[in-house]
Amino acid sequence: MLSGKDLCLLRGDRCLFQNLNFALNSGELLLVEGKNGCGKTSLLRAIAGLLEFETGQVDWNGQSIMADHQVFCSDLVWLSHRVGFKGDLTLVENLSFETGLRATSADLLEPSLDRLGLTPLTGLPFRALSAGQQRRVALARMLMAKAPLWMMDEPFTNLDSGGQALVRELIAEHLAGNGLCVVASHQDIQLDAPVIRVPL
Amino acid sequence: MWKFLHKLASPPHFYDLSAKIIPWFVVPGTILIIYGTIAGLFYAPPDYQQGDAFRIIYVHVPAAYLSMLAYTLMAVSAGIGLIWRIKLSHAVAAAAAPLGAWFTFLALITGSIWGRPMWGTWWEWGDPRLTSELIMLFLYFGYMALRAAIDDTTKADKASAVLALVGAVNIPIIHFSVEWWSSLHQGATIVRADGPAMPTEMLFPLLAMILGFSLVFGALLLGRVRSEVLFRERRSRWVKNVVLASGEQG
Amino acid sequence: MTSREDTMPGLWQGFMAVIRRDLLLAWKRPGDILNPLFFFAMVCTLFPLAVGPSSEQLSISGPGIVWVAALLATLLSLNSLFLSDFEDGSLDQLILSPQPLPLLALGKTVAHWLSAGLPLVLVSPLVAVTFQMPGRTVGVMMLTLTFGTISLSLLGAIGAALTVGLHRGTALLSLLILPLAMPVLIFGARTVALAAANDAVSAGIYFLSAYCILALTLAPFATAAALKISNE
Amino acid sequence: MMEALAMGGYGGYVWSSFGLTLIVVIICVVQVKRRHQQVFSDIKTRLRAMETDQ
Repeated sequence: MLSGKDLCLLRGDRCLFQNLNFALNSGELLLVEGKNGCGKTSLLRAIAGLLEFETGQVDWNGQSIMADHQVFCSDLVWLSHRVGFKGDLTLVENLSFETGLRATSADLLEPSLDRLGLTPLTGLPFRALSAGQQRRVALARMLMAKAPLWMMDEPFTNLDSGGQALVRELIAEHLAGNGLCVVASHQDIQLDAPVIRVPL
Repeated sequence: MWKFLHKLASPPHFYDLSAKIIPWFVVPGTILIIYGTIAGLFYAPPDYQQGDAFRIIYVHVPAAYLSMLAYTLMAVSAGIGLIWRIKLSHAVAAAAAPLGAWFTFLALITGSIWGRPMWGTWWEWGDPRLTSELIMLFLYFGYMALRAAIDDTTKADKASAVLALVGAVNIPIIHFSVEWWSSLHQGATIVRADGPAMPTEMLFPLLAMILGFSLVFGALLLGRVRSEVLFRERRSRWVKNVVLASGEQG
Repeated sequence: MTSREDTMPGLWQGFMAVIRRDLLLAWKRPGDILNPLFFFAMVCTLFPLAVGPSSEQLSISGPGIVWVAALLATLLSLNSLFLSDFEDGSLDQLILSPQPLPLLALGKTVAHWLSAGLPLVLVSPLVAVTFQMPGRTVGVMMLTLTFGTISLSLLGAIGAALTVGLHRGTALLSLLILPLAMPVLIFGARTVALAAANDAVSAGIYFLSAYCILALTLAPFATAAALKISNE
Repeated sequence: MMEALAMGGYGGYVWSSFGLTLIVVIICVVQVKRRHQQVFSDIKTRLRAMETDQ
């Protein structure tokens, strides 16, 4: 259960938002909407703990995320504009590095790659992949991570329609397995699962 | 006691309170400095070895003392700011840095002026104190350069706080290693006036100068912190009132 | 949720994962390892050209030159330590991972030392020969350089983390870290000079190892804090 | 009085040190005042700018 109480965030002089509250239960999706530059990404980064709120507090399962950030991180997997993989390493080397960082199950590697259509690309260095393929590798990381909370910043960028449909499918499955999902996007998500909207 | 500290930590109270405190620093400070200068220059007996050249001590020692005091103040307030997230203490750290740099520079110059008659050169690598003052000056420049390189004030505060703490841990090590390094350089063991116990006529002016300079430093620091606080809280209402109120008189 | 305690990687796996990845990256880009070494060798050949070929002058200033060149070469390779992670977003992943950030920062620093500091120590005897250093001094030099480069990597990691997001961070990094590295330089160069004059060298080596342990225990926490701040 | 000023031949050094100290303190005072004025005027322009676009 993820909840935020009277959150406020500043960017330089501008106050992005004030006394913002939300509560997200398992099986639900939190959609942060707004035009570019309105602070969607900053809000997501602050909820994850990369940024500090000016005031207010975010709780995960009743405990503040800042109290013991590592416990919160073990239940979280993060996807942002920059996918966070090394260009020189191959697909498999990048993903196997993840096994050292968080609880992932190795047996999920093959099926995730097949599902995302990445199996033929395993030999290539990561920078040789197209932007869409790179985002699919990030999705593979989320599938392997088995973390209850997914946080995705603009999940649909660089993806073709097939890719976007795949993302919706993965999110729906994740929510069905009573996971939680926080998404920042300037376009609607058209998902039948319960959606809580946070307009910025 | 805590209530007072808590009240002091809130910017508007601090802003008004500091305005009242500054005169209490400036007036006694100047009196002490005037007494120290006159007594030190004219009434203290000349040093048996260096003659009147030792009188530079009445300026060099307070400056060197302040350069250390400023860095310690910077590191402590940076630590408080980082741990308890008090904005005011970041403002104090930001304000203390340039003052500390100025007094370190002063200590360096007066030290080398003092060295000229005794060692015959403007710069004597053998003297460990001069070398560690020089390294201290580089630390200050590093701190101010890092703070200038980051635009967002809160990010600059936190990053420079980490640097101030890392620097504070290293200062005793720097002093120790420079002492060890200069002791290898057997030749130049320098006998200073404060080697043997100083007679009271010499000592009192020195203590007066150190206290006087510290008070003046405190006043300058408070003055700088006031503008730092004003700058950091420029969006808040109390700043608008303060500025508008002063607008009418000005 | 599925039982995940068994698959949660331990501290050692996280530490080794970071080191393995960074060494793999360094292996795939040999330029990053060799450039500081060429720089080190070149700086060491600059001085004899500038000072003149007289051997006794060189053997006096030899240790100092080798140490200054090692310090500058380490600084040169430091600023790119976190830069690539910052730019491709893997710094977010490191911060948001269950593994403690100081541990990962230490992993990166050790990987940097293995790819930059250690080669420096191994190459230094070749350069020492050009300064006509006696055998015993070369041994002492390598020992002090080992401790010195470890401390420099740890200190430099703090500076690299502080300046990672800033444009033109290289000059700033040296300005921040050089004053802090002076004790290491002082003890390192003087100890080798003492060895050249076959004096007792244990004092310097004890100090360098003590400083190295101090840096080993404190620097990763400062680096982690600096990374969180720069990555905001 | 004159020989008191000569400081036993070291007058040049002693007085230059004291003079330099005075200059540094004055520079610090001027800097503090100028910084304060500058912050004040920045805030004033900001307030005026905010009033106009309301």
